Amino acid sequence: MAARLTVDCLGLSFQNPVLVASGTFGYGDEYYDIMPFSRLGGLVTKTVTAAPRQGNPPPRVVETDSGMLNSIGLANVGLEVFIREKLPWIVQHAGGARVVVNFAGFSVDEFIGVGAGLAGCRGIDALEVNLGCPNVKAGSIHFGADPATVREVIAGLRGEVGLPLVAKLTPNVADIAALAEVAVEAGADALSLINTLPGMKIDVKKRKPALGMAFGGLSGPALRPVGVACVYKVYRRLQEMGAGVPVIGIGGIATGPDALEYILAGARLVQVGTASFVNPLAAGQVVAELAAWCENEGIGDLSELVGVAHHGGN
Amino acid sequence: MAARLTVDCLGLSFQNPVLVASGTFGYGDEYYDIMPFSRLGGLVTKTVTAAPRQGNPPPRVVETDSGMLNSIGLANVGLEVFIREKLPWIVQHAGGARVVVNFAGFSVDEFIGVGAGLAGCRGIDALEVNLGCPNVKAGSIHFGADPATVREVIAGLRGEVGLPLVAKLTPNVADIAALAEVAVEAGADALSLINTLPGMKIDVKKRKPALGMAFGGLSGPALRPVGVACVYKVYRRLQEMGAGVPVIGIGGIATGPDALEYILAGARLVQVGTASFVNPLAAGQVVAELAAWCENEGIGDLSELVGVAHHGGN
Amino acid sequence: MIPVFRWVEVSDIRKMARSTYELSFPEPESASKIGPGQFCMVSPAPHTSDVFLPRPFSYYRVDGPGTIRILFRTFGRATRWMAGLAPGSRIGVFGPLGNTFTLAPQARRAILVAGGIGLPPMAMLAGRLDALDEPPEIDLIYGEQAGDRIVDVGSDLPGRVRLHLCSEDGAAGQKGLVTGLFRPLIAGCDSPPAVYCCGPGPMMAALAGLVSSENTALFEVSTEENMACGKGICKGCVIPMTTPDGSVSYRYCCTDGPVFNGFEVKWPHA
Amino acid sequence: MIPVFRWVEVSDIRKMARSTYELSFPEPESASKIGPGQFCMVSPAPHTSDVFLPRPFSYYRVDGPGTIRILFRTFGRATRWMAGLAPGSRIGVFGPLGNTFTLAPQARRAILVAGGIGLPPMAMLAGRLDALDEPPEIDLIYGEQAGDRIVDVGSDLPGRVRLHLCSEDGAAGQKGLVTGLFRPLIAGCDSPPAVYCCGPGPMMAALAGLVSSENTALFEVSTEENMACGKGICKGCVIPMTTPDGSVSYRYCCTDGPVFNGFEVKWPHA
Ligand SMILES: Cc1cc2nc3c(=O)[nH]c(=O)nc-3n(C[C@H](O)[C@H](O)[C@H](O)COP(=O)(O)OP(=O)(O)OC[C@H]3O[C@@H](n4cnc5c(N)ncnc54)[C@H](O)[C@@H]3O)c2cc1C
Ligand SMILES: Cc1cc2nc3c(=O)[nH]c(=O)nc-3n(C[C@H](O)[C@H](O)[C@H](O)COP(=O)(O)OP(=O)(O)OC[C@H]3O[C@@H](n4cnc5c(N)ncnc54)[C@H](O)[C@@H]3O)c2cc1C
Ligand SMILES: Cc1cc2nc3c(=O)[nH]c(=O)nc-3n(C[C@H](O)[C@H](O)[C@H](O)COP(=O)(O)O)c2cc1C
Ligand SMILES: Cc1cc2nc3c(=O)[nH]c(=O)nc-3n(C[C@H](O)[C@H](O)[C@H](O)COP(=O)(O)O)c2cc1C
Ligand code: FES
Ligand code: FES
Repeated sequence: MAARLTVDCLGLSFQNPVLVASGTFGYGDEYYDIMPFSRLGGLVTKTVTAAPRQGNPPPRVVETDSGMLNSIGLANVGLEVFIREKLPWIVQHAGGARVVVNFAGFSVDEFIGVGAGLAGCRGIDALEVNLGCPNVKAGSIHFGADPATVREVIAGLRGEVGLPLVAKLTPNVADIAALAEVAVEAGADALSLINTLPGMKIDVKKRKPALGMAFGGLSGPALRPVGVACVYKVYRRLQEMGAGVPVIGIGGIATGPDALEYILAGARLVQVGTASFVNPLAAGQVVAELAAWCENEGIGDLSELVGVAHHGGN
Repeated sequence: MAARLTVDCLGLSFQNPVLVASGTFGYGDEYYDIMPFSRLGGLVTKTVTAAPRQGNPPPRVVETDSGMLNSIGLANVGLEVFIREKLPWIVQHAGGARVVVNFAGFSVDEFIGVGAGLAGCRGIDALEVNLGCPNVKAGSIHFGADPATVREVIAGLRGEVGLPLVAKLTPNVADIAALAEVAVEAGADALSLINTLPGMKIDVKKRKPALGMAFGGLSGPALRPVGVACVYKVYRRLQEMGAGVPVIGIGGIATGPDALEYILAGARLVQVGTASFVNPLAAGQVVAELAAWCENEGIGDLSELVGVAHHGGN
Repeated sequence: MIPVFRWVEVSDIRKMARSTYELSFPEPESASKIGPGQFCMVSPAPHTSDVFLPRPFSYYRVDGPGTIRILFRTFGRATRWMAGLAPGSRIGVFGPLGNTFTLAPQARRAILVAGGIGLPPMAMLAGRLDALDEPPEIDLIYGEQAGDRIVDVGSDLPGRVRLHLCSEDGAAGQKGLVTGLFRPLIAGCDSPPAVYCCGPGPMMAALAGLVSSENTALFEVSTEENMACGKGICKGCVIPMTTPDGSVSYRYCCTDGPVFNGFEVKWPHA
Repeated sequence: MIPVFRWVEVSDIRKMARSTYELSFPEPESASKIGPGQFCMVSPAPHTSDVFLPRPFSYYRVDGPGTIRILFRTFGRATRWMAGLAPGSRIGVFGPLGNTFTLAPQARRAILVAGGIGLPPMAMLAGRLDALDEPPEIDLIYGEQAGDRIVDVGSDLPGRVRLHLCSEDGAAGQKGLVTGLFRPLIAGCDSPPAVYCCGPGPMMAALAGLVSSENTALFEVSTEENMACGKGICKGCVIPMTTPDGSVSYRYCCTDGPVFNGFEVKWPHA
């Protein structure tokens, strides 16, 4: 008997738990002929900001051990063009997949403005708030690492936006569970964990940073242990709080077992990011491997596995 | 002409900049016949605590992508046995290498007590204060992630201990430069960056965490971009403060070019950790590769390269 | 045509010059539709290497029924891994990607300038230009730093293509830089030729200094930037372009390029 | 003897049973000094695999002048990588590590129990016991879950060793568990035999339930735990031991073991 992969989350039904992560699948059209996102649980779009952005000087990407660094600088077409030119195509081609629009601002007001602008658009299933872009700062720490800012952004959006709100957090904090608590109290309907971790590579030949902006965000399998730990911690805290808020697991997922690590740690949904660059078919393969694994292990409903690692471990 | 690898640091002369990291070279005797630490810049001992410790339940180590997780739980022989049985052997066999003793406590008082106990011992060149063991907590965040605690520990030790004091910081904070600043203001003579990052692996077959304690510390090449970024950030902050305090780079160093990344980012010394498990000769090879690289590039004195990446990059 | 990602088995690998290898693999469907200038992303099969990201390589030759050849030089982790491949090794190939050189310029003459491992797209372009109904006269200038790096490309080029070799150490061809060979060639043209170029940034920048809209009918270059996706998604591979008002304008090497109008590229971008 | 780390070339690799391979490599200096129960850490040469940590493998055979053979079964990343090795592949080998089984027990009979891939140290031990001046009578019980996993170890064992095979699916040897074969054997002993064992934790725990200081002269087991260093440094590989007062006491698999007094191990530790 084939396992049920359908997941209920955010008051929506996802045909499977595998989404593609923001910034790693564009607007869905680039890979569509190769890997239609309509087969997936959903598409999370590249972060959209109020104004179009050119992004940072090159080089913007570089390989590291089992990972990569990026300093894209939120290059995107801007809210207006996104709504006019990109969103309609996505909605039309979504099929059974959910459309999650990821966005950011450079101030609390901008966050709320962009969120409100998106809230009125047809076809968006949920909004993901990018609180963790390592290239945007608020004083000396990152914008999204400051609990007060996170509270303000989420509470402000909650007041303006009826759509399900997913807070995507940065792992670059001492206590991610505390940050998650703040986001949930402020009204987030789900938490996406994790965004990239600040990193740097030095080009030894040139004796300077390999990236044009020096710092970049680390992603890929190297990051997976950090992501799994964050999901596990936050899931536990949410259980303690009695909050039924779901967690979305992100970071270094390239195979079915990788996704299962997150699901067992407490994620209801997962997102595949960097792996799509290595193999554009990766997200579809994760779905297939999850299905095969469940069948093999006699799991009737994948959702049964969410958080199961908390009962065996400690 | 062979390059000069000698480095002056902490008022001491190191015969080369390559040390072996705490917990990854034991007390020097285990690998001595294979890789005598006397050829290295120095040996940093396994963390010593006041009482002997058995450590955590197994499994304690597991591989991850380009890295590993450990939850050893500071297993060690305890201060008394260390001083009586381990230290004399180390001092006797050090040759030209510097002896750095790493220690920790489970309270501010214990830190100071152990530091004071070590301060009276013959043959110790410097003390490294382990502020970042991810398996020891202070409330909900890690002991060493709290600036007030770091200040108390370092200032307290400073009052008791004449030896050079190296503060080894955890990267699991929102702003490592701020933490570094606190440690320097409190009297640290150098900063070791970085300790491991909290991580987790789930054993998918068993549906529970792969480690007995669930969480572990991530080390190895996967971590290198995080370590290099921390060293770069802290070096820059120290320059801005006008503090001449040196930085010791740690995290994922396995080759000469890996070490150069840290040196170019601002490290005066480096430590090789996990790489010794993969190849016990690794630390010696890093020294040889640094020498060869300098000769190839016409560098007369390796120290010239410290922080050079700050002038090319930004 | 729509790019395809597939796992293929290496059919052949051979050393062509110092640090330089030719790698062949099957590409059943698309081979005949690949244009000069296009590239593919090559990634290792899982667990066979510690290379993580795929790397871009220009197509070098497209043989008969669907064999592709690329030519590469060892620099770092990925190309060293590739040099160790053997017939039968599995690799991932994603392609064809990117745009192509303009094939039918209104020019009676074409000068192709290849610097180092910039050779592959220039060699393929020479063949395609020569196969046009009304082919231009074709000169291919090809230079290397060291003579022992020169690949014997001549035997594979159409007979009409004039090959001019140079090396900085003088060990093969004329001693000197490609720009040294280029100057007399362009000076000797009756009408403005089409100029195509692929090579290291500083070389292309130097060449850009020798051409103008007066002496050249067309100036196209193939650019390079670090890539992750190869498909316009990661937004990683920007090439700065000149703008009338001097502001920064980026285009993407993988989808807007790799071939750009050389007059529009901001030199040196590397 | 002092362990050595060196890069060696695989001399041979062959499949011995389902998922089970024998890997041979040269070990010029130390081969003859290796004791039964000792192990080596095997790591990939840089850039040839995505395996990171080395993995422990018991020595299986030490041939004539310095060839080592290990026997391994594929489970995860490292053993799958090893299964793809070919003669000439470079691997890192660090050994010999760990302690050895006690070779001269005051027992006239020795019963060796191997479960699954626990076979290698038992096979080597059988040979060493047989080569003693006054060898005991030797029985080797060897069981697998599935018959198609049984390695043909018999042809390589000294003629005097009695081999008893079993498999849970009954496809080879007697149908059942090693404990099923062990019971009658120990019951039939005139004097307490030396019992040696290597296999999965639950199997060893079950065996531990059948032996006592009355019916057994010696009970030694080879344990397993995740390792990083293999040399007592990382403090990773602890095996919990029983203590009189019931408190936890850890010993290190890599340096205190892998061979322990089976009466002292806290079962099941896995
Ligand atoms: C569109 C496109 C087409 C390409 N076509 C080819 C081709 O046909 N054949 C080919 O050999 N290469 C080609 N390249 C370059 C090739 O992608 C790189 O050489 C490769 O990514 C290097 O990977 P690596 O891991 O070996 O080196 P890395 O570790 O990524 O780099 C090692 C060092 O070498 C330097 N480096 C890398 N590539 C080059 C280079 N090409 N020239 C000078 N220095 C370099 C880097 O800056 C770095 O310092 C192409 C690149 C692009 C963007
Ligand atoms: C002292 C010692 C000697 C050993 N000798 C041998 C030997 O001679 N031959 C041999 O094949 N192996 C031997 N092993 C076990 C061997 O080290 C492991 O099989 C190997 O580390 C697995 O690595 P992997 O990357 O393939 O699997 P991993 O990815 O590390 O593990 C994959 C999964 O398989 C499970 N697993 C791993 N090993 C085993 C096992 N042995 N039995 C059951 N499940 C397992 C793990 O729990 C995990 O769930 C020995 C281990 C020790 C400690
Ligand atoms: C090139 C690149 C661009 C990214 N852009 C965004 C972005 O615009 N918004 C965002 O929230 N996350 C962005 N991310 C982060 C990913 O969505 C994801 O959180 C992170 O990469 C970890 O997952 P992975 O290891 O599977 O890639 C980007 C990641 C990469 C590699
Ligand atoms: C098995 C293991 C044990 C460690 N024990 C200690 C320790 O006792 N004290 C300490 O300060 N750091 C300890 N560390 C951290 C290392 O010293 C080092 O900071 C970290 O591993 C990063 O460096 P690497 O990537 O080169 O290993 C340990 C690391 C490992 C892998
Ligand atoms: S390589 Fe990803 S956008 Fe060009
Ligand atoms: S494997 Fe490191 S102590 Fe045993």
